[in-house]
Amino acid sequence: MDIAIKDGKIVEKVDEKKAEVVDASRMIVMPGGVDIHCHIAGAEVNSGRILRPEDHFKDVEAKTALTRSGVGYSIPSTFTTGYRYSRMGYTTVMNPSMPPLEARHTHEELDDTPMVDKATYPLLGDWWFVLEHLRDGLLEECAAHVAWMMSATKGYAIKIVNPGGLEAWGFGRNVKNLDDPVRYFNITPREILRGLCRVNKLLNMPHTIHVHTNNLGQPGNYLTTLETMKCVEDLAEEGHPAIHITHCQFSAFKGSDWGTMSSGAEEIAKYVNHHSHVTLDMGQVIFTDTTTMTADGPFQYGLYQLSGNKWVNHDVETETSAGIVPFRYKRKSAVHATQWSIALELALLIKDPWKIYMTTDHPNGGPFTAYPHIIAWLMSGVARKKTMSKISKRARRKSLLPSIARELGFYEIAIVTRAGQAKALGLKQKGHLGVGADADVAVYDINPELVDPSKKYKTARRAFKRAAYTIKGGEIVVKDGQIVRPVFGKTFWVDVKTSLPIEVNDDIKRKFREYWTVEYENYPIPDRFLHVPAPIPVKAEV
Amino acid sequence: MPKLKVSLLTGRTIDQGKGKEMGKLSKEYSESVVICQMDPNDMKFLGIKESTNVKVITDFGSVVLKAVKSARVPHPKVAFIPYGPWASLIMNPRTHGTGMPSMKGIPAEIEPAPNEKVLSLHDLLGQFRKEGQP
Amino acid sequence: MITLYPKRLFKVPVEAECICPDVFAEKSAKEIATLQIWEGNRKRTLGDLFKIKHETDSPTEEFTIRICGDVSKVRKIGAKMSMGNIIVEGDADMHLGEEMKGGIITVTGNADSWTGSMMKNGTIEIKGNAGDYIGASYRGSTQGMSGGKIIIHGNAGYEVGCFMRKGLIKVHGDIGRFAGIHMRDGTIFIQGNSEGRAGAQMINGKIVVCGYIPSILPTFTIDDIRPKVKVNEENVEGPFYRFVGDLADGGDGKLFVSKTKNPHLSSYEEYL
Amino acid sequence: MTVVTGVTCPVCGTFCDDIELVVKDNVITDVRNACAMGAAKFLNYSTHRNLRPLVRKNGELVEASIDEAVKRAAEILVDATYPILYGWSNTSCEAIRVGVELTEEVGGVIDNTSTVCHGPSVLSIQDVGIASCTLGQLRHRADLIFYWASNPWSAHPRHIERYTMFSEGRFQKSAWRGYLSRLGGIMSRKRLRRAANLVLRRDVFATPEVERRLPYSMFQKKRKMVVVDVRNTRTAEAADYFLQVEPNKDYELLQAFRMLIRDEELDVSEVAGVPVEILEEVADVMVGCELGILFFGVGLTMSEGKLRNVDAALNLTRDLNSHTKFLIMPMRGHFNVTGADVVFAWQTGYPYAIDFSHGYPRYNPGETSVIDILCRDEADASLIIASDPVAHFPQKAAQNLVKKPLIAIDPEVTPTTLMADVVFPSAFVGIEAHGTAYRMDHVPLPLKKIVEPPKTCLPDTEILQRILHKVRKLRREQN
Repeated sequence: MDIAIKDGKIVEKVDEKKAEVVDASRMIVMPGGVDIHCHIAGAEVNSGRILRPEDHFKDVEAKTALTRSGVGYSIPSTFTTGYRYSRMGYTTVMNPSMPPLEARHTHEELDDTPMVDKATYPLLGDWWFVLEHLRDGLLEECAAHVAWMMSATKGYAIKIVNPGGLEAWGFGRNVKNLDDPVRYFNITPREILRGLCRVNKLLNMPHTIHVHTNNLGQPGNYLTTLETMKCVEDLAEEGHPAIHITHCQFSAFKGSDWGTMSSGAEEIAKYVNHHSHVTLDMGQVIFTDTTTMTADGPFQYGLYQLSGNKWVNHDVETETSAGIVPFRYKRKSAVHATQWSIALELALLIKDPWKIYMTTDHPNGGPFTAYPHIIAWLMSGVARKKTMSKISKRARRKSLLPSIARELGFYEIAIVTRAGQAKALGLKQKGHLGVGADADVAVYDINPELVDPSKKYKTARRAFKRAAYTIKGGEIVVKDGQIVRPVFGKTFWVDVKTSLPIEVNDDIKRKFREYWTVEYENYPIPDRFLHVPAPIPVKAEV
Repeated sequence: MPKLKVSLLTGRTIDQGKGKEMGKLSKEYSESVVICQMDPNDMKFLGIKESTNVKVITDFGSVVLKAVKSARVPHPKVAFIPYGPWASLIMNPRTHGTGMPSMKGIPAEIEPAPNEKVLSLHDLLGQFRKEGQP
Repeated sequence: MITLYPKRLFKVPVEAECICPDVFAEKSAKEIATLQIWEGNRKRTLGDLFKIKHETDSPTEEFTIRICGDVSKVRKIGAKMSMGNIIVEGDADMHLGEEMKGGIITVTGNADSWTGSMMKNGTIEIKGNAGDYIGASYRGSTQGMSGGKIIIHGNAGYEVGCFMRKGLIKVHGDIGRFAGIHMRDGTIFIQGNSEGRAGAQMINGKIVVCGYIPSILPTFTIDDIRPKVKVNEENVEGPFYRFVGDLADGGDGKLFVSKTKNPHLSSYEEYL
Repeated sequence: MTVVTGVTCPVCGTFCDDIELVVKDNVITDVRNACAMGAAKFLNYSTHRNLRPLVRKNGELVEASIDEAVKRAAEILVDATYPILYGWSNTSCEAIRVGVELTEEVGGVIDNTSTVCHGPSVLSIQDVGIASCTLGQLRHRADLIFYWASNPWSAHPRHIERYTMFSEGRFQKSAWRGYLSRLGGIMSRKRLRRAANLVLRRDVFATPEVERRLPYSMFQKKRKMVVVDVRNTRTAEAADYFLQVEPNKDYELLQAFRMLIRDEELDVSEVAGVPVEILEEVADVMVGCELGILFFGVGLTMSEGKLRNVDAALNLTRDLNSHTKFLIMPMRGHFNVTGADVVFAWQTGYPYAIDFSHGYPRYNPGETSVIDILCRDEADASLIIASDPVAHFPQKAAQNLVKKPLIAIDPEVTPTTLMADVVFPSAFVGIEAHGTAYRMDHVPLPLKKIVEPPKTCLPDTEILQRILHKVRKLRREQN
């Protein structure tokens, strides 16, 4: 089968005499990879870079005639991030955590991240405007403000992290469960989740709310996760997801403390298998030295206390918080090995690959460059067994993995690494190779008719590590794992048209001055600030 | 001649900040940075009055400045010079592997120099050129 | 034995990680001359900058590299070496013997900062003075020197043994401030004076100061007076005040300070 | 006449964004809301400036065309084997982005003024981490404010009013009134003292005894401010309590606080000139606050101990978080020094002192930092942008800098431009050119273009792009 490309799009056919021909026979052709959740840009990521010279100095990329220099490892510099994604055949990546006040920073970095299309999600779950409007039952006002925020920050989806917990962290506290009211605001995490889920629907956002649950990283939190999914069950329309639980592995711990910690993957998978309103991503853990970073300030503080490693905290006025702690996942640690197992259990126990996507929550579970390893684990029981034999005995005993025979095929891999992600994101022109799609194509040098990835998982791993070709917007940008043409990607943002946009009067300006330390007019980012802006117009129901 | 051992601080002042924004060649700027703020009792010890020239000497050089009474007393045996080309002449360039020279708390000696002149910016820069260049 | 003679005086930093017995071994003088090094931002070969003389070794002798001439701008000599000898007749620049795993480096002159940083084993001996951050870790890392010996016959600078984990640093002369900062374990033995703040934020390990120290950090507590102290196999005669710290970091490091050279510390005795 | 509102002030790290400018015929005629430094900048910025590029010929700087200057600059950089490109903290992030690319292209060392202000803070953050926040968080929540070795009254004049003591927050009220009444007390005490001096004819100014108890206001449940410094500064006068530390003893004092917070006892009766009783009381106040913040200035980074002073301060605030919420923030000097660190870091992984001589970023302050390189006389050319190292570097470093070919990009005439071999007069960013800059708490804000620059003064971004373009051309020709 031939794929015809013209002007950056996939078309019916082209004039074969004039066209450049890429011979992909005996290879696998997939749409360009899509990553729904990877921290690659912005204040948090960059603080991580500054914090960790020791992370970079042994993984460097020298300047070439075509490419800029940079460093890895767990928090690569921006250019290196773009090149490394592209070399693996990825063409679209989503930066999931942006403090709205520092949105300009995120976009400056995304502009310096070449090779891929990208977008970023503003953190809105603890924004005072949201808390106050939802408390007062002003759903439509809340929606109008969220719409304004999408445009002001050039954002793509509503990100919620430990709802209520981040405001509480302003005074060093946290919330315990979905019904624990947030001090001074008289609102519960449940109300925030339900409120923003409704707002998301009112605004017709392409993606669902993107949720990092309460109690993340704590034993027993799988119950919170089940609660979180349940709490928006009634808000879902048949067949349409209403919530995305991100890096679910970190929210699927059973047990009452670290000694008894075990996997809650079975219960979560069971729930997801019986409901259609949830999508998830894995948050796979890799045994390596990495850098954890989330907006979940209290969680990161806990991780610092646990590890004794260096700790960065960054609270953002009226909006959110953030924390960073370097972390090493060790094979021989029962907890870490269980975490490794949980993510794979989730991916294999959830039957429908359209519901769970492959991520490491880069760099939280490990750097994105480990994706080929995860693919190998998903496709091959032998690969899993091999790693299993090296992990903590206790974790091995408790792991469900040996009882799971399922091995994903190439088709399913294509879903969990691009098609499913694009669909969940509402990116209609991504994740498939149909006519009209963006001409983002990845070609991997592996012959599915000859190679059984279940046995030859190393061959598969190698193939996914270095794309034979990456085609971005119709141009060959990678050949044999080497960048041959540096390109800029687009930055998507959702341009929500509300019937009654917020009126910017003196009142609003005064409120701004009260809440933030910047002037109203300096807050929104103009469209021209982005290198290649790609607004997605959406008509809201308010 | 009396000599006083002090701990030397350099730093910003609001006048230096203002002067800098008016231009490095402005009178306001040079007037704001050719001073050495001292404790009045230390000045008494040296037998000098407001605006008497003093010579400040460290291991790394010496400079003539105008002594002025500090408004932020008491700070016996501590002298303060605003950042600028004059203060730079006597700073400690050693970084001890940190990239940062020492600019505060440098041991120094102050002596009255009523007959010596404060270098003009022009003359000060002229000294730099001497080494190796026309 | 290979002898290197610098062909000229270097002005910009030269980085010559390849000057290392592991790299030279089994190579002819001609091959050695083609090894790549950096002079500032220019790629050069070892032969561009050094005259290389090959002398046949006596079979009993360990592989030896001798450097004659001014290499005070040549960095990373002997980095990562695991065997053999390097003899620098003159001064050496920064990162001498960085991440060294074995062998012996001898410098007849001075060595600059980061000598023996992150080293794991082997011996570095400096006849002259050494710079700052001797036996330290890389920026941001807590992995300082984790074995081996550094012997400095002259003085050493600041933050010697920063994040040190194991091994011995011996300074015959004086030492700058913050010796043993963030030290996790190992021994720093100072025969001369200390400029102060020795043992700051140390968690464990041993620092011995035979000379004068202006003061002890308030976050150390006096523990004992000892007639002598053992440094590796050597017994050092005291008496010494023994302090424990750094308590601000919950540390249990031992700081030995000569009693006779520090009469101003006698007020601590009342706390015993 | 037009009034431009919401202007950001391109002077200090406080980076106020509420300035209003009155503009008439391309001239700023009035400034509202700015401090003395900001007003001085907006009203006088163009008094001492070069209008044309200059190139040194036979020892004299003579006017040249922009193309000629670009060519000369590119030649200097292409010939150099170890050039340094320094400054950056007074220009826009857009210009800095080009600057990093240029440095990479010429295989040089790029460094910004952090190296001589909060560079040591960065080094200790890399050892310890930092618990920090944006400034509004403190306006709303902080009830205990430390200014340690920093004097905002002089260096960041509107910091206290906008973000801390005298700002009105959601959970914390402004302490302005309390200050006014206290100020009355201070003034009358001063008057009394002066009268006593006259009457008694002796100096009542003698060093007062250190009080053994904190003032009552320190124990009240309200906003309070503590200043720790070697001198009694203007800021110290406004504080509820001033703790005077002996010069070069901050490290001991900070570590002693850490010990007290761990409930350990000290074997000494005073630390850094402060009685232990006082330390214990201050430690109690720290532990008992709702949200504390420690702002620290270059008084810590430039005095004896440097990075380790900051190390101790970072550790102190980190330790305090097991009792309450306690945060810390460096008081950054230039309006975009934070931005310079930020841009360097996202492009290279490191915030300052980055060596590209091997084709990829390497970082080791003390080795790759500009003061060290200059003191060891290793650089063979330099490009200085928006900074004045000839005036502010220690003599030895400045001398070695001017010995070698020197390119200066600056809107103003400074000692550095006077000594340079090629001078590009640029447009004032934030007045004559737009861009982005980062406030000391990492909040990015736009720099605005208010008036047109003189035609011969290009924005920094454009000058750098032209040099980069020319460098690439020359290098292609060479190969």
